[in-house]
Amino acid sequence: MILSFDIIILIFLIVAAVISLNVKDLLSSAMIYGIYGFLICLLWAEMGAVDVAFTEATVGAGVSTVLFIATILNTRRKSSD
Amino acid sequence: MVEFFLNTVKPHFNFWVYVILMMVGLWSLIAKNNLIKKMMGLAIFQTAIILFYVSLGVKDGATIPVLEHYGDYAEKAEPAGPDASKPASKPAPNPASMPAPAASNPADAFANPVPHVLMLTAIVVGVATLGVALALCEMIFKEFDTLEEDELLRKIKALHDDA
Amino acid sequence: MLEQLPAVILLAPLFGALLISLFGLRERRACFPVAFASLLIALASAIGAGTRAFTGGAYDYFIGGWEEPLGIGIVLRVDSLNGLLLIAIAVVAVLALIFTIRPSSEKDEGKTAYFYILFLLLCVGLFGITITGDAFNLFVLIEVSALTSYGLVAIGSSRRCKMAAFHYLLMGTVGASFYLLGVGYLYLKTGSLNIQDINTILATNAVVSESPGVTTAFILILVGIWIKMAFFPLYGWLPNAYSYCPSGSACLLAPLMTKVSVYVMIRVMLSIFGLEWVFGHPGWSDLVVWLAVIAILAGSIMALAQREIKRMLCYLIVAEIGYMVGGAWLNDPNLWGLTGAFYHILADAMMTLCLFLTAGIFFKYRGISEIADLDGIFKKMPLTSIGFVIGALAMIGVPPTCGFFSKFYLIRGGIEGGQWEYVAALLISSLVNAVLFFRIFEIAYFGKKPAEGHDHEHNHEHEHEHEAPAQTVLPAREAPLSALIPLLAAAALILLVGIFNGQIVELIRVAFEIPSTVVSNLR
Amino acid sequence: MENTVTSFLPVLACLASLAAVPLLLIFRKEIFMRELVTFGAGIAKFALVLAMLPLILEGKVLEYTFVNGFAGINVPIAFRVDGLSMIFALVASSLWIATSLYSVGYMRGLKEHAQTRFFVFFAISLCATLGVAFAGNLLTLYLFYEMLSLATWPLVTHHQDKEARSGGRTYLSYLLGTSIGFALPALIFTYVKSGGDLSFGGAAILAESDLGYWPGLFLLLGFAFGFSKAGMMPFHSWLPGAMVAPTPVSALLHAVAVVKVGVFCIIRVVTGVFGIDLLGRLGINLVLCWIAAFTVITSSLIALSQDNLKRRLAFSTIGQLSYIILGVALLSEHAVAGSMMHIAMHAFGKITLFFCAGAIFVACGKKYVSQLDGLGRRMPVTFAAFAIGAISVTGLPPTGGLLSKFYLVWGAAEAGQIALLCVFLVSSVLNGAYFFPIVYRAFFKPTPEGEATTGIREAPLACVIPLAVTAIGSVLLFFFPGTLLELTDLMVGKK
Amino acid sequence: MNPKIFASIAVVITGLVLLYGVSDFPTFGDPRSPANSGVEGGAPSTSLYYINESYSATKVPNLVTSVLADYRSYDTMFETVVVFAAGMAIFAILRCVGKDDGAVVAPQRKSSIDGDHNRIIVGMTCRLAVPVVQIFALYVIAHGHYSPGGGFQGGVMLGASFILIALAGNLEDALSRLSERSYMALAALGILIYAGFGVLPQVLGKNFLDYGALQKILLTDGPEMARSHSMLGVEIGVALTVMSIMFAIFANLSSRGTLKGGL
Repeated sequence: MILSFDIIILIFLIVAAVISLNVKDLLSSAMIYGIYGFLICLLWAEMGAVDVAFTEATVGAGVSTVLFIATILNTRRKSSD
Repeated sequence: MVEFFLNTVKPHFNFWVYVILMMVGLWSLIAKNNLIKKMMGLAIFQTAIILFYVSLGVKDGATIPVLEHYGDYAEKAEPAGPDASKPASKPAPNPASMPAPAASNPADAFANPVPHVLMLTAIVVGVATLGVALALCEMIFKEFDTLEEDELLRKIKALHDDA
Repeated sequence: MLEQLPAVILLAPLFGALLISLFGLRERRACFPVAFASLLIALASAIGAGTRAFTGGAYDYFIGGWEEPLGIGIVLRVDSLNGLLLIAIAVVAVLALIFTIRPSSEKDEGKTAYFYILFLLLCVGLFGITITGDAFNLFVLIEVSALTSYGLVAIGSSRRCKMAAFHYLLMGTVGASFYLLGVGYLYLKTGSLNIQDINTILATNAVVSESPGVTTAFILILVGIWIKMAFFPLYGWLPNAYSYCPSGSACLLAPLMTKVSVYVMIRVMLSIFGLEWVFGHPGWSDLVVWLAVIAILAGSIMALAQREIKRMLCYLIVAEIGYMVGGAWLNDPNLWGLTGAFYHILADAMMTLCLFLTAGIFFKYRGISEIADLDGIFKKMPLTSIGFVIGALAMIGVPPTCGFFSKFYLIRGGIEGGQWEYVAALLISSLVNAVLFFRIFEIAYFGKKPAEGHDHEHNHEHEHEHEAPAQTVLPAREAPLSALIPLLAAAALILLVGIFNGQIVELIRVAFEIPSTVVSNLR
Repeated sequence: MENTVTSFLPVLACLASLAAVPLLLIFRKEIFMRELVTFGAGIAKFALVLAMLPLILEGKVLEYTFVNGFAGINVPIAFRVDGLSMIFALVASSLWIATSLYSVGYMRGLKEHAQTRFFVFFAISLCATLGVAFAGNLLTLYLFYEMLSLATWPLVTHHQDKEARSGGRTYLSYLLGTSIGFALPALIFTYVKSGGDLSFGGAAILAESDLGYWPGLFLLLGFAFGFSKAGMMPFHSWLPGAMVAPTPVSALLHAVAVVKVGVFCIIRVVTGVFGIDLLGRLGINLVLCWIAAFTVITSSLIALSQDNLKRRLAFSTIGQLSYIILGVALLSEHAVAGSMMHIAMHAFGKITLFFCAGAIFVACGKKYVSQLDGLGRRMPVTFAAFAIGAISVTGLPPTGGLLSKFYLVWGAAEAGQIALLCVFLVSSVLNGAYFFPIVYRAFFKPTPEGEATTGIREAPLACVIPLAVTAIGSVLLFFFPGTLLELTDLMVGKK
Repeated sequence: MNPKIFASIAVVITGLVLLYGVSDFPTFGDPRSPANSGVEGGAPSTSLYYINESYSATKVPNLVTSVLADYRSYDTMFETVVVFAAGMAIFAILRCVGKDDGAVVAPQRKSSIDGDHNRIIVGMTCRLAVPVVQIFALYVIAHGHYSPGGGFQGGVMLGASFILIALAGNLEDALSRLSERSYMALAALGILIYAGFGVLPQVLGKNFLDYGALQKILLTDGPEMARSHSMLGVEIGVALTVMSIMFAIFANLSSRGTLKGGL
């Protein structure tokens, strides 16, 4: 575990989270959520939690993003906030 | 400021970040107006908890919890090695093979697997909840043709007044 | 084979659900029998496991045979507390299932199979929560029950139930996450997930038990469970969720979900942290009891303001939650408050089942949802009315129904703990209940427009002379058996739980390891 | 403690009327059979009560206990019969027979609806009344007390019209509200205070407890207002409201059963829960005394101004009930005896008056005092009985009312409460003042012209016989009070 | 109340409580922390036990897999049940059986990856990619004992392969390969396999999920290998359920429960 690497990823995490929550276009915010997922999976690989990283990469980043997108395409893309 | 960071924040940096992430998620969960945004906030909220758990299991200089070269490890750890004759259905921990926490504890070579196991469960639970919530969002959109909470409440109130 | 019973309790409904999902989609008529059989098996094994605990004391069931060191595997622990609760859950589930034989108009035909699968899985979750001895496993099972209940709420066809389910989901997930976080803090401080193990560590190691981390863990867990049980400031989701969901679901959700969460709270206070630790913090008890007082009053008053039957009952549930939380937190050395709280879990499960069944019957077979439309229902549906009256009297707390005795124990705890505000709130809310239900009785008994003054009673309703007695039994207009059997069974249970409260309370006291002073000695 | 006999009789006596319920439901079509069942039950009940009398007179106490009834709170369902409960049970069960005869006549005369329901709930409430009378501990008492409140609601609201609805609403809100709001906490407080013992046997429950002045006062008032069936002000106004009920109901329940249950409970509380000594030591009985005295005077004054006959009777009842409470609260031997007697005396007198009011209503549909001019000459029997009842309630010879009032006044003098003694005398005068004008009007005033004098005659026989019987009964009680005195002596001598 | 203000208050309070708890955490990455090695003076924590003993008891080098599928297999079973329940809930909410209201169905797009030349590139890429993905998923499942991976990851990847088909072409392509009836059956079957591995030991007189009892049936030498093999079976069960439910969720979400058209 490399602390500096750790800290950098964590900061990126917060940034990604805040952005994905504040983009008005839901589709792009879903994409940024996917980025967030991959960042966090990277973080866990780096922390030595490989299984969790694997699961996060498939479930958290992969499938949930796809589900978000499916829903957004079926409902409405714009959001008021 | 700097020494505050070095003394207080740095040793717990992950924990601070998890708190921040959690607050971001919680805030958007409550304050956001769009249901899908709320769900994103919820997802981030859950990943923050997962981050907390995984940070528990981290050991400095430890490798992933997979006993790659069990042989070498076993020689380091327990001279006898794992004897298969032991009734393993109920493996009684003989104190010799389980050294009390000491600096040279070979078990420190591996990260703590328990939080990882728990978090596998938590991740899957999270995605399951997400699926249900998104399905509900679609139905709500089908019923009321919007996902903005204020409009929804207005329409529901109108519905209630009609009834 | 008997020692396998704790596992069988969960496995029976699980296999039932799997069978339905394998065959039920094609063969809709097979759904109910499978579900019924599996729940009967669960009930039988619950009674078996419970009686073993009642007679032989608490015992463990080690999943996967991982016995020691303690906490490497997952252990199911049955003592007389959750033995009682297991039986209660099974009984309520069976009765609520019988009520759903007739597919009601509000449930889409094509969704019958899904409904039964979710129903059974919810039972699995509740059984698991009740019986497990592992803090994290508790979380997983909370999620099982939560996800199924979201589905059960949203399965209805009413337009509002989806939104209600969504809010329920948000609140429920946040609550479960807080619980998970609290368990994480505990794991961080104690390095264990097994409830007994944590308890021993906290009891023996003062350094750990004093630390802020453990306190935070307790607060997080408590808040999480309060959200799940709709305790006062966090009750917002409950009324919509329970009043807009189909009656079949309501009859299972309303009696069980909140009660089981209360049980989880009691279990956390009792078995994880230990009562000494919890009550060792001055001021906590008073704070929570005051919250409970506000909950009771607010629930009762809001119930007064409702026009729909189901919504009124929902707000009554909020008030009842206040009873139980406050009772469990009463600062009473003899733990009468805690006893009363747990006894009230069982009693309230029965009462709520009874009342929601009647509300379901009124809605399903007469299309009545407003209180005002109940005029003259006593004459139209006498048997249903009997069940309704018994449930209502139990809510008010009229002896010898179980409601009276739970109030008795709770008030005794309040008096012995010297927390008079709680006693007052309890009495006020029972008065409010009396007003509520007798308002309904009036409507149901008089009918909407009464005859004008009995001065001219020579010509007054003369034709009723021979009709009125004949109306006491009208099978033609009465609800069908599938609805009456569970209702009357629930009413009978209310009376039984009330009359045999002595034995039940002795079992509860045994679980608290307090010398039970309730044996009747005659002068 | 005194020699007790375990006997199942009280339970049987209590359940006798309950056993009639299924029969009534079966025979809901055959009116004759239905009324026969009612009579049978009443007579059986009375016989069972009588069967207990000799044992009681020997100074024994009958007890029966369902052991694991309410084992949970260390208080079983217990039945216990002593002199006091015997007085009450005798009065209630004997008057039920008369009332059922009367109500047959009344209901038939007015062609009431839903008669089966009427008789069924009548039987249930009688069961509850005897249950209160025979209750062996405070919890059982409370149980039957609530049962009575609930069972009489359908009777009060029998007519199911607006008036009945509002009357029933007041009725239940007062009775349930006070019993849940005051009596239940007082009960539980007693339970906690006495270490989980509520039974009446032997010494008083709180006799040796360390009760302070204020807690004791609050507890006493909690009970006194909690059992608001006793109609003590300010919780009295349900009684006039409940007069919308059919007259037999008012007669039995609101002149005898229900209200007397209230005072009975208070007597039980004073003697069985606190005990004379404790009350005397704390001196809190005077508070009760003065509330009761206030009620006596005020209600009598209100009664003077009432024109509706039944309402006037109702307020007179309130006053008489407070007589009884006042007598008990005086704590002196003869006062207690007098109040116990007054239960019986007032019951006979007041039920006669109510029967008469009902008979007048059946005969000519008149409800107001001002309408009664000259009726006495057409309905001599009714008004003769009315006069006797009035005399008895006022407390003049030759009626039983004299005895009880005599004892009460004696007790007041004994306790040295001259002011309260005056209260008795003044209220007697007031009683006379609001009763005798009615008799005078009926007999001596000329019938107002322009009123249909024809067609007005005595009410049907089924109405007249009971009121004659009860009137005679209240006279007989004056000449043969023996049994009654023995019973009261049992109770008083016991202390 | 304005939700933003309310949210801010709630967030601040919660954050303070959490930081209060954080304040006395052990240093990040400390091997001596109670979670990693038990409280001071107390028994060593379970994680040490797993690291030291689990290999000799289960012959599975990947600690996570052994803990997940054996020591805490009860959790894992209910985690699978959670997925199953979520699937059922979604069907109950979305799936409109029989009647499909035309307003909802998206216009049928002329784009299938089988024999449709409009989008030849996407179709071909997808046809090439899917088998690779599935093979790798099977490897992940089977190799979970020795390397990161296992039932969940593999199952999700299998499901993702079908989702890929649905995305590249349209939903019918995917449904023609994994129809509704079959994914319902597979989902139930997966949990049946899991629970079956739990119930068999009960039949043999041991406790629920006590794989060690299966050595007679699995014909292994010693209970350790029996545990190892049973874990493989359990992972397969998990994979089946997760795969079918993941795909089913996507199918229902993308077609609003009509299983027609899709995105």
